[in-house]
Amino acid sequence: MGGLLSDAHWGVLLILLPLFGGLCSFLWPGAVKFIGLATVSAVALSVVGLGDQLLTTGVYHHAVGGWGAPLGIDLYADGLSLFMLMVNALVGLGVSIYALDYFDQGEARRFWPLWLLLLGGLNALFLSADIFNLYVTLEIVGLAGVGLASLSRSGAALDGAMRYLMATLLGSLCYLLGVALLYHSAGTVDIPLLAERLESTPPVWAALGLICAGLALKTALFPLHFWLPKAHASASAPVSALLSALVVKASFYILLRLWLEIFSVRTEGVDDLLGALGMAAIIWGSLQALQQTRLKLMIAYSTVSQMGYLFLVFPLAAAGAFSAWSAVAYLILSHALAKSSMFLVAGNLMHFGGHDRIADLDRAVQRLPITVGAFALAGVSIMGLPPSGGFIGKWLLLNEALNQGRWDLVIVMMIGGVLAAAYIFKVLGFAFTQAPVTHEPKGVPAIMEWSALLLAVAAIVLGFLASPLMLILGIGETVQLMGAGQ
Amino acid sequence: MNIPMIYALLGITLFSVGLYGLIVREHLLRKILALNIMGSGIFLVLVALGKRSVGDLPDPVPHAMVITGIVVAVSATALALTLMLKLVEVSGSAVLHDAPKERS
Amino acid sequence: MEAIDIALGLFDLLLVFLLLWLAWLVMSSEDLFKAIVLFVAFGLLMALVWVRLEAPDIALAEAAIGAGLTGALLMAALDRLNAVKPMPAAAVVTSAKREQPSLPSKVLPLVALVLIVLGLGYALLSLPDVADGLVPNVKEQMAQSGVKNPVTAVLLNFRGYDTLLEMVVLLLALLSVWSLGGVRKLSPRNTNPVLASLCRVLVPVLILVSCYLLWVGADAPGGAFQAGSVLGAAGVLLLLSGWHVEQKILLWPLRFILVLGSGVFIIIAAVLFFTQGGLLTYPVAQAGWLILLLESAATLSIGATLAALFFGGIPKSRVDQ
Amino acid sequence: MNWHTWIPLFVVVSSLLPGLIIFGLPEERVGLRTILNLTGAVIKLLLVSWMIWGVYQGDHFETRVALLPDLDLVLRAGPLALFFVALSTILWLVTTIYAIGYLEGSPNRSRFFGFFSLCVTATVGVALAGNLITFLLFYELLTLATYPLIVHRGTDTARRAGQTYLRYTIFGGALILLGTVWLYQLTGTLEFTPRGFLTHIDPQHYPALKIIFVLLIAGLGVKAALFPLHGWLPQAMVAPAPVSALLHAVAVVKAGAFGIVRVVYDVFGVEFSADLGVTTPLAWIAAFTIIYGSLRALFQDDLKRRLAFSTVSQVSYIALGVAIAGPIATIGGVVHLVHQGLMKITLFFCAGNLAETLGIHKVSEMNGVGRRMPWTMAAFTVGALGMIGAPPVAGFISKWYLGVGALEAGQDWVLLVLMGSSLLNCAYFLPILYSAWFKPTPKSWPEEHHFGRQETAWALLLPPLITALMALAAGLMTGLPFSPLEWAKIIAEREFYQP
Repeated sequence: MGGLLSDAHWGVLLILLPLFGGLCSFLWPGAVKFIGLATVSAVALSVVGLGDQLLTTGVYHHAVGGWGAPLGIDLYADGLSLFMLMVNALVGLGVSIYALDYFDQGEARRFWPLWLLLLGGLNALFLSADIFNLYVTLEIVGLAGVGLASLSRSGAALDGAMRYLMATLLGSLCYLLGVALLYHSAGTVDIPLLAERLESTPPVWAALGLICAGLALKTALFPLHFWLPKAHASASAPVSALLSALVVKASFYILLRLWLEIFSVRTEGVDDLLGALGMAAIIWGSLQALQQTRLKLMIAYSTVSQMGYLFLVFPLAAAGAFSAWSAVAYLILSHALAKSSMFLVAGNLMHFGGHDRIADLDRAVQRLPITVGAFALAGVSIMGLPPSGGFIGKWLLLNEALNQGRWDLVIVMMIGGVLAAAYIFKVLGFAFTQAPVTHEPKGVPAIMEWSALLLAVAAIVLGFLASPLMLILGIGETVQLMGAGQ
Repeated sequence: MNIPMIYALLGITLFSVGLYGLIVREHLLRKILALNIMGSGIFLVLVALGKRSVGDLPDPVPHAMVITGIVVAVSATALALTLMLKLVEVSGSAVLHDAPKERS
Repeated sequence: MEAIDIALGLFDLLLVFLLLWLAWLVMSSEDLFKAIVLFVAFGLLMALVWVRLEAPDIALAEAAIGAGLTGALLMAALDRLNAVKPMPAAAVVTSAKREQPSLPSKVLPLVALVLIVLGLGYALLSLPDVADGLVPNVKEQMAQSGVKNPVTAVLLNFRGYDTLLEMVVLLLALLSVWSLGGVRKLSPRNTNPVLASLCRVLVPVLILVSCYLLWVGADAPGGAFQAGSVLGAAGVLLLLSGWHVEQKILLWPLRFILVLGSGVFIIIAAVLFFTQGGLLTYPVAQAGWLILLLESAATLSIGATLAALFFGGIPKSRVDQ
Repeated sequence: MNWHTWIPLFVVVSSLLPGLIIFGLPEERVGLRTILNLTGAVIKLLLVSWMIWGVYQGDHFETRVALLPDLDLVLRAGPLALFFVALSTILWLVTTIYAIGYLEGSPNRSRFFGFFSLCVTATVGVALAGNLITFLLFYELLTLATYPLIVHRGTDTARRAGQTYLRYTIFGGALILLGTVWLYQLTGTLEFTPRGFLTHIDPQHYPALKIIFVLLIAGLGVKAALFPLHGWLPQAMVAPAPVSALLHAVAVVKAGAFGIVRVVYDVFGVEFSADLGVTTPLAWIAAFTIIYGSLRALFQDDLKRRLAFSTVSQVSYIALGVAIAGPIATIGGVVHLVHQGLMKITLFFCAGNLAETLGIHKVSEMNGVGRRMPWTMAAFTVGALGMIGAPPVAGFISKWYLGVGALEAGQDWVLLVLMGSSLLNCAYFLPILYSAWFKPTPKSWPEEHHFGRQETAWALLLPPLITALMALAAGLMTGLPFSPLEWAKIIAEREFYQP
């Protein structure tokens, strides 16, 4: 509560700016691109501001309306929240720049308001300390996601969006019932207060099950991933990038946050179940990715597999909380950058050749070297090869797994890396082939090529920024609140 | 067992019936109905359990949450219905084909 | 007293069984039209339940939105669905026939259903019988809230931030619907003269009711959502009666009204943030009229949005070609 | 600011930067590309010379950057590192000249030279790596940088060869990663230390250490083409000749062999490895690979494939020398790192010349080629004789020290392996030399190109001559202060005799 009047509240700006920008872009369709880019840039600057603030003053707390929990809603930001906001800002900026040239005028007018409101919802989500408020932000994210997924209005996109809508609504409802049970068990929806008050009772267990199931469905954890490939693969490229990089991470973040703050001490078996499903996701997703003949489907299945890595945090968090979740946070950031880059690359290739059949990518290397380079660099991070953010995350996670003697996790992670290499190099191999040109290629605007490359380069550069980023992740009391470890 | 608890139990039963319908029925309109029934069930749980307070006033916080929830539900329903109509227009079917419902 | 309690108890039980039965029918009946009608009935009974649970605010919202608007949306959707498909009845029946599941896939979900009910039921029953929730906190702060209706206080003050985001959800639903492009117009049989003349009477009444609900919300059941949904219902009636909206209204003014609710909310939040140092921190003296201002804007937006959602497609305007 | 802390980084950057710029150059900027390439190579050579001189004087060169809170990226110029760096720098310069000549007029040269530079960057990084994680980083980078070179031609065979190469190397990389993490778990450090950093470890971890050793050696063995992990190497022959030269002599294969040296000496330590009992199996595998590779080479008609199997055989000399675990054998193994490089690159340059000038790809087409291309074949002869181990070419020195070292370590069976291998070397090289010099010239060559008065282009002819002369020099002038042998002795001394 301290410093209510003293500090700059970058956190509040992070929520209000994109929402306001979204409304403005809806009111002035002629200026969507300008409004959009200005808003996203301002959000990125605010994230920097928030980071600076957190590094100097520690955790950010803001009681909305001045009421404070339990009656009011609290905003809260620590290292983990900041990290997720950084993901938003970085990926958001990259994809926004790409979108400038990707959409025609009509699509741009529909894209920008939805995307800016999505950004506002995501920022609000990462800043919230209130599980009911999180529900509302989840709905913003979900509905905006569906709107974006159906943006191209093609049959496949509508089908994918419909599956996504069903899954996301069901997930939200399960989560909401869990929230209801928690509220009536503890008389509060504030996360820190819940952590203090909750005991291991049947309703809490039921809530845990419902919340885990609902959020796992939204995060597309195997075997609840069935909706993801179609939804992510059939959307427009920038949308796929946003969905895969940001939207699935949002629900995972909530799960992780609740786990660390509330559930971790009372979960025999559930952690191992989530871990086992994560392992299954890694293997299954990779194998599916390997079998795909369409690039975008392959990338989407790769997301299924990569989300699996994140769930390995749960079996590890009990014994080594910070080292486990910081590794996963690193994976989230690097996967977001790399995966968004990959979808943008897919967009470029489709724009260029009119299709995304992997076996027909002939001469892509010669004709779109920057795009293929972006794919390769992003691939390095996805495979977890050094030097890349993906490697650092995997290294940290492997370390923790070995530390706890979890050989099952270690082996699955190794296999996952090898399989990822297999599906990524399958694409690259075909990109080098020299079949005769069969169609009239369409030029790809430079902005679209370079924004994809920049995102991929960022994923690589992450490999060298571990020390400062770990410092950022360490901000806050997540560990202390849990009262475990450290 | 008191009356509010009976309503709360009704709530979870409605939630489950809706879930059942969502999984078993294929027509999208039916799935949308199912989601709405699930939502009503959850709202019931929220409000009914809020009547356990000793005083004269039932807990107003769940009431506010439910009003929020109802608005969210109608928004989502409207979007789902439009999406369904567009899908039918394009594909001619109000059923998601080869829907992998075995895992829902 | 005793007798009334018993009668009410029996009434409660009757309601419970009716609701269960209706829910089951909505899920299981083969005819979609029937399912929708039953669903509307379900919504009306739910409104009764809310009254029984001393939640009149929700009862109003449920009656207007849950039963009324959702029902209208569903009906309109079915109407359009049938218009798309040449033989709707046959199609529905065939799709029902195709659903012939094998025995295990029929039984397994049922078993799961029973298990979930039992599990969650056990969880509910092990909750303590008495819990105050946030009642004491609300009571303690009511004086500072600027209104007398506790639900309104929670919605617009204590948890006003939720409501801000919720307005965004509503707008997002509309943006997504518009983004999908137009849907087929309702078939002309809906525009009959009886309805039109009925509208001429009903719409002004509804608008009055809406204003009343908005005003009274500060002290008694009612408020922006109920008022907005009544306003939305008026809009739906107008649309059903074949009301043609002026082209120029559809450009700026409509969009302006649609974002008014969330826009005013955000602007007030920002202004309060910079003057009071807190997001949505109302000065106690000004809380009352600030809430009324927010509610008025929200009512207009909710009404317009709900009507627009019912309309479905994006109104033809030059902006979006 | 101390220059010594930055020079190792500059050595890496001196090829990375030109490489990155070259990627962006348009295809037709041949002149600028050549200047960039050569400038980078010369600067690197100068920097390396400086470091060699400095290390000789007892200076320390170390770049250290934090990678993780408790783990650094370290580039350090020790004697062993410089040994390998010097080899790759010199051979890079030569190979660049050769590649410029070889690829003249072919498409996608910017891409080629870009990856070529990245490849050398990775090799130099592997050499200078001061701990296991830095090593791993550059080792994987090497995998990624060589892949585009192997598939450069874009044919289906090239694509398949690339896939095979990746299948092996990615798998190998995963093994090394696993071994590295595990080691880090047990010890909390990965810093290369003379005589290893494991001596103080609790004996209860010895079984785990054995598995880690197997993981690391297996991972490195992929690139070093240890049997049975050598399968990718002959297939990778589809790549252009300079790439083969680079793969076999400088970069990939050598990185694997060098890694084995590092792991045995600076991670486990020779004595500790011997105590663990892991060196003897390694010696057996190496010995088997030597014989196996030679036997396979005997039956290849395709010249490059024959050379490839010869590489499989020859590189294992290095592993063998290390695994014998004695000081003199160490000298033999380590010095072979350089000697094999010089000789094998000569042979591949020559094979490339034959293919480019006369369209000769097979051994059976080489009749009388010595008369048509005397200079090329002279260089080839030097390389081949060196491989056999005939004095005074450098290969003799390696085999001599290996043999003496084996006797000193009491592993007499190694002599049999060496003799058997030399005989086999004779059997697959001498017939080539015979037919090239003494058989009559055919009426026409498969596909002849003319290059003025010379037998072939200058850029193609000079590099093999230079490397052949160097191979001779390395065998003749072993007593000079900076000869490979002297340097290898310093390395062995450090490992065995220093307190």
